[in-house]
Amino acid sequence: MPLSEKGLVISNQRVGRDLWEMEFLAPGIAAESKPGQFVHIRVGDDHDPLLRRPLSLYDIDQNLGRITLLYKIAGRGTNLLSKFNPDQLIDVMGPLGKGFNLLQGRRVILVGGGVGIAPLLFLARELQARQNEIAVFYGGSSSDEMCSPDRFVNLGVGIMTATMDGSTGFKGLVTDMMKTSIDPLSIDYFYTCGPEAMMAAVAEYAVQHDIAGEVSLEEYMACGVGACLGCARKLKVTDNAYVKICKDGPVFPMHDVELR
Amino acid sequence: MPLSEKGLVISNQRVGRDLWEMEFLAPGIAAESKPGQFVHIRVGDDHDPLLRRPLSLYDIDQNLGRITLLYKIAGRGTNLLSKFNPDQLIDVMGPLGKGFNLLQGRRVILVGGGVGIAPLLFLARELQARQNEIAVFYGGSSSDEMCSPDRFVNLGVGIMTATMDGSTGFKGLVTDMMKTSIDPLSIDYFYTCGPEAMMAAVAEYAVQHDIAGEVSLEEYMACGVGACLGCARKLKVTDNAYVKICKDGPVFPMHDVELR
Amino acid sequence: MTKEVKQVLVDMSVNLGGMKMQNPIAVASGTFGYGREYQDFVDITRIGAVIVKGTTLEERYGNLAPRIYETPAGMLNAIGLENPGIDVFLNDYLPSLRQDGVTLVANIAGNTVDEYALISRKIDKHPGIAGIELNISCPNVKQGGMQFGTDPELVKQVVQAVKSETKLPVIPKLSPNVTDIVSIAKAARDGGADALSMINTLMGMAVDIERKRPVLGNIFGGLSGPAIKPVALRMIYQVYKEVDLPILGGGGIVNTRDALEFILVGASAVSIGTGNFVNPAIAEEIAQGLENYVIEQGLNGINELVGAAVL
Amino acid sequence: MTKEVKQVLVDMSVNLGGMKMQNPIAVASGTFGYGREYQDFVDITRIGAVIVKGTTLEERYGNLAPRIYETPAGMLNAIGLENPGIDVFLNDYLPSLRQDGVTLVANIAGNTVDEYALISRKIDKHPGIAGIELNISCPNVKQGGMQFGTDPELVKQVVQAVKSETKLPVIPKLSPNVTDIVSIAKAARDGGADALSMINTLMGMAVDIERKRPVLGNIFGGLSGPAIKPVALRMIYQVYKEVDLPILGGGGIVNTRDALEFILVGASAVSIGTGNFVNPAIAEEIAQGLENYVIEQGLNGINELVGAAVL
Ligand SMILES: Cc1cc2nc3c(=O)[nH]c(=O)nc-3n(C[C@H](O)[C@H](O)[C@H](O)COP(=O)(O)OP(=O)(O)OC[C@H]3O[C@@H](n4cnc5c(N)ncnc54)[C@H](O)[C@@H]3O)c2cc1C
Ligand SMILES: Cc1cc2nc3c(=O)[nH]c(=O)nc-3n(C[C@H](O)[C@H](O)[C@H](O)COP(=O)(O)OP(=O)(O)OC[C@H]3O[C@@H](n4cnc5c(N)ncnc54)[C@H](O)[C@@H]3O)c2cc1C
Ligand SMILES: Cc1cc2nc3c(=O)[nH]c(=O)nc-3n(C[C@H](O)[C@H](O)[C@H](O)COP(=O)(O)O)c2cc1C
Ligand SMILES: Cc1cc2nc3c(=O)[nH]c(=O)nc-3n(C[C@H](O)[C@H](O)[C@H](O)COP(=O)(O)O)c2cc1C
Ligand code: FES
Ligand code: FES
Repeated sequence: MPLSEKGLVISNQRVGRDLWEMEFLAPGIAAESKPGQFVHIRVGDDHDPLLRRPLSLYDIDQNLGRITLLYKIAGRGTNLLSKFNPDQLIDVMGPLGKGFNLLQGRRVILVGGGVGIAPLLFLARELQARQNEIAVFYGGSSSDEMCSPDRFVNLGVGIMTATMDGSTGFKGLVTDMMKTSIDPLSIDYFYTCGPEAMMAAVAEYAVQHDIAGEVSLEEYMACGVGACLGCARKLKVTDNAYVKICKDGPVFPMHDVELR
Repeated sequence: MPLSEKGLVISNQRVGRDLWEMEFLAPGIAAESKPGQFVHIRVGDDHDPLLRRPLSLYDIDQNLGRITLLYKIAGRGTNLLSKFNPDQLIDVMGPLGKGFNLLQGRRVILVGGGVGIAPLLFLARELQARQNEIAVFYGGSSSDEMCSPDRFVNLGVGIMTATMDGSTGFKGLVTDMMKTSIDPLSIDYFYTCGPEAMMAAVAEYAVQHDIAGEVSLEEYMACGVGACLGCARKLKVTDNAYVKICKDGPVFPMHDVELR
Repeated sequence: MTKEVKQVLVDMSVNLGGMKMQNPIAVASGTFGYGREYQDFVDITRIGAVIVKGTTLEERYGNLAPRIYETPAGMLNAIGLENPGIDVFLNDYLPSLRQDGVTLVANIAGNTVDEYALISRKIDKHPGIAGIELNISCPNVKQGGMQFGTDPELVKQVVQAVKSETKLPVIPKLSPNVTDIVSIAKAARDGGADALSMINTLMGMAVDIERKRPVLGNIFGGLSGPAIKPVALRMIYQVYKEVDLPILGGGGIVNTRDALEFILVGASAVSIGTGNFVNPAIAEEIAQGLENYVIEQGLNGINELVGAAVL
Repeated sequence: MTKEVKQVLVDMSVNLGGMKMQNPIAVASGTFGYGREYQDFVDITRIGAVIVKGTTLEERYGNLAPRIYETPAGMLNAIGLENPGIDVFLNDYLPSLRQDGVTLVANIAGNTVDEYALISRKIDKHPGIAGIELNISCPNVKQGGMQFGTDPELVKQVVQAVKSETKLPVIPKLSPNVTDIVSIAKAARDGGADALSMINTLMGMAVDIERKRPVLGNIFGGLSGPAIKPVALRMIYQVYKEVDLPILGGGGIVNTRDALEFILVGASAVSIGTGNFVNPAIAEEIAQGLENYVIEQGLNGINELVGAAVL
């Protein structure tokens, strides 16, 4: 059951050019959290900006009741978030939405682009605990806009990096790197989060090789709980009706989604 | 000439229950400043709160280009002000308005109530430099809501304190203390700033004893420069027309003003 | 203890044109789903009334995305009345909602006067609805919606038609996008309205500079949130002075002080919309905040405050 | 150097219904005094047009204080058209203002159609005014003001009457407090308007909870600032599609991006009001910001952007 909690900020620091990491204690939310779900955060007390901001669960330590977020400063809301200091309280709703399907004992590929890597760390942790074989592909425009792969490495998960400018890892699209690095016959499932063009490339590859998977989508949100019907999106399978990203997603079966 | 300047915050600290003191460097504004004038401050980057907040010049060090403010947390704007940290920049317009008339070699009384003490420190400094004999009367509800009289004492100016709860100094109204402490025949001029009821008591006393003086008024402000006609007030002498507190004041001849 | 005793003495209940509310706080249509969506965050049995999402005769899919966008101290929405249709609502959603003992208000929209009447007749036959809010002010649909709310003659007709189909309190929800809100309110009264709900959203838009096109799929959307509070207060003040009907006031309420402003200009009860998105427990908190205020002020009930600031 | 060269190539000038502006930025009436008040903070010769405080036939003292109040992302004002009267303005204020070479626009308000005409005749006789903005939308005065702006027939009459007295560009300023802004705009066009200015403030109010009475001395005031931007954009979009007149757009502009939004929905030039209070150098900064944008986008002039987001 989701809840509303005042999280206690433990740390909030820059980990890349516009990339920040925040840790806070929110045991109630942490206890309920599953990979792919998100929290909905109030970034200020005033009326401008007004709405909460949705952020994925980057990592969870359920023992400590600790939630870690990875966020990119995209505008005023995330900028305000970066101003939070340790020991401040932060108003958080969560966990919201439906998370990833957690397979057991399979060979899975995780593809993250930019800050879309965020939900994949917690996912990797939980997949690891379920005896899956995991390979992570992480792409970005440049190394200074990416977080360190250490957290994945520390999990014991293989991670390969691609950048458009070649500043680290493979030079080019992460999906191109992935295609040359994996044997489709050995893959059971894809999980992907990032720019839709990237996810579309993953999906295309998956279709070609008849592999299933899941994508995590974004839409502008108000309520985050399915009450406002704001975060609407059409799926291939739903004809004229719209799903709600916040409640029916943000994770959807890869082949149900028309990626743009 | 007033100007707009990015001040560099040097310090910003609590000096009473809801009372704060901020020091910042703004040499251009400091160089032009006269007692009784004010600065108009942008307290945040967002649109809420939207308008600047007017604050009196509490003290000025023209050599260092340093401005000191004394402010009470009255609402969201002043609350945001209290969040400024040293080394941050602060957007300041000033000095605005007309200040106090600076007499020379007279015997003058300064009466401040609550945070209305703010403009009287810089005033005392300048009056001191002009060989006036100065006595300051400072009233408040309770000692924990008042700043320390040290800054006046350090100037070599006599200051007497009154509180409604008797927590420091005389117990009761500052104006009652004043009346029993001074010989009206020996007084040339009054300067006062504080709640209007207090200033009205000073004015009444001044009228009785045929002594002139000046009061500093407040009104809700938008522009601070006479452009919006928002901070309007009727004077006794202006019939139907309104003066503008920001431009024609905030300091007015005591006997021109209908205090409420 | 003392507080406990005092609480018994103050009367927070409201009779809004025949509709009983345990306290003056309603959650606004379209911002609280069908009452279930927020149940993990707020005790819905402590809310004076839950006004459900606008419902039409047939199912509607709503507008293309993006449907919402943040603006300074406000937001735009162009949901387009996505809803499953009145029959599904009454047959599938209502039964379980009734069990909670929540005061449920339907919010209905039609393409024609007859549709409003027909939907109302269906509602009237089902127990469990405490009142009908007539959405004659939705700026986000092509047909019907706002056009009804801007023409006094149509307003009167719609209200009359609905009144003839139901004994439930009928509460037209007025559009602020009009020159003369008082004439619209009077038309609603003349049609037999039991109370007035005001205001719905102001019609607005936003532009995506990068793509050089309107942000919203629907181009225009309804502006809600704190930004519109001054307009809402003004219209309620005007109507309270001229029209003798209880008012359900709202538009930008996000705290107890805001709610008090509305009550002081003449609202008998208030509705909270966008505020739910900011703080999901807001309805409960403001209900409590108002109660505390009434106690502190030594009043007998909230009703004593209604219109107290109207000169 | 490069920038210097490029600047020569882009054309930031605007012809607003016959009124030449060096760039598309005007400062809005009532927010910039008579042009002098802000001169220490901004280079007024770099502003496209300075629209001076609303002027009436006779001197007006204005409304009782409080006259202004802050609201979420906006402010209310009820100045009540305090001004020295048209003769004092023309004889005492204007001569020194002319010398700066600033494009000065008069903003006038009358109690009757004849007063509008009379004031315009006086202005027409004095050199130094580049255009006349007709304030038919002031919500803060008892007589005249907004009531002119909400009735298409009156709008047409006022514009016609003024046009017959002057050869200066005549720019009626429309009130947003109407059901159908397009019909008002058409009436202004039919009366012979050279351009349209939109929008004036939305009518609103605020309540002082402690004193249980309206905050403003005048009870109601005009809402301005970022809060109203979505409404302003929507109305300009609607009018741009239907009425073939250049538009001076404004309402809540506080940065270059805001100004671009207005231009993209059809404003040929923009006016900045409340934004001056927040940042006194805003007009100059946005003029520069737009120029930079035009250069970055590789356009020849600002005019290419006008209406580009209108579908
Ligand atoms: C389910 C979900 C999970 C997300 N997880 C992460 C994450 O882990 N890390 C991360 O950095 N970002 C994440 N995002 C995106 C993040 O929510 C936006 O970047 C953030 O809300 C931008 O707010 P802002 O005020 O900084 O920017 P704004 O100035 O508001 O806008 C900047 C850009 O962000 C977009 N945006 C603004 N608000 C939202 C919103 N509520 N939903 C979606 N997009 C928005 C705008 O369209 C605009 O393009 C997630 C979004 C969703 C929907
Ligand atoms: C010329 C002048 C000099 C001043 N000097 C000082 C000073 O040295 N120290 C100090 O603590 N205070 C001073 N004030 C008062 C100070 O400006 C207000 O307390 C402050 O603006 C409140 O802002 P807020 O957002 O914290 O409160 P809000 O939440 O906005 O309001 C709290 C209270 O302050 C009043 N207020 C809000 N804005 C203004 C405004 N722009 N002008 C006047 N009153 C306002 C409101 O009416 C309300 O009663 C001065 C005011 C003026 C006009
Ligand atoms: C996302 C959203 C959806 C809405 N849907 C409806 C609706 O279906 N029917 C209706 O009458 N009003 C609808 N409204 C208007 C609200 O009920 C309310 O009148 C308006 O938002 C103003 O109040 P607020 O500022 O508290 O949000 C909707 C508002 C929002 C924000
Ligand atoms: C303090 C104040 C005074 C105003 N006075 C006038 C006026 O005299 N005549 C007029 O046509 N508009 C007047 N306006 C309206 C502005 O010119 C402008 O149209 C409005 O504020 C919306 O723009 P903004 O949001 O940029 O402020 C006034 C606005 C303010 C805030
Ligand atoms: S954000 Fe409200 S339904 Fe998804
Ligand atoms: S605050 Fe604008 S005239 Fe004084």
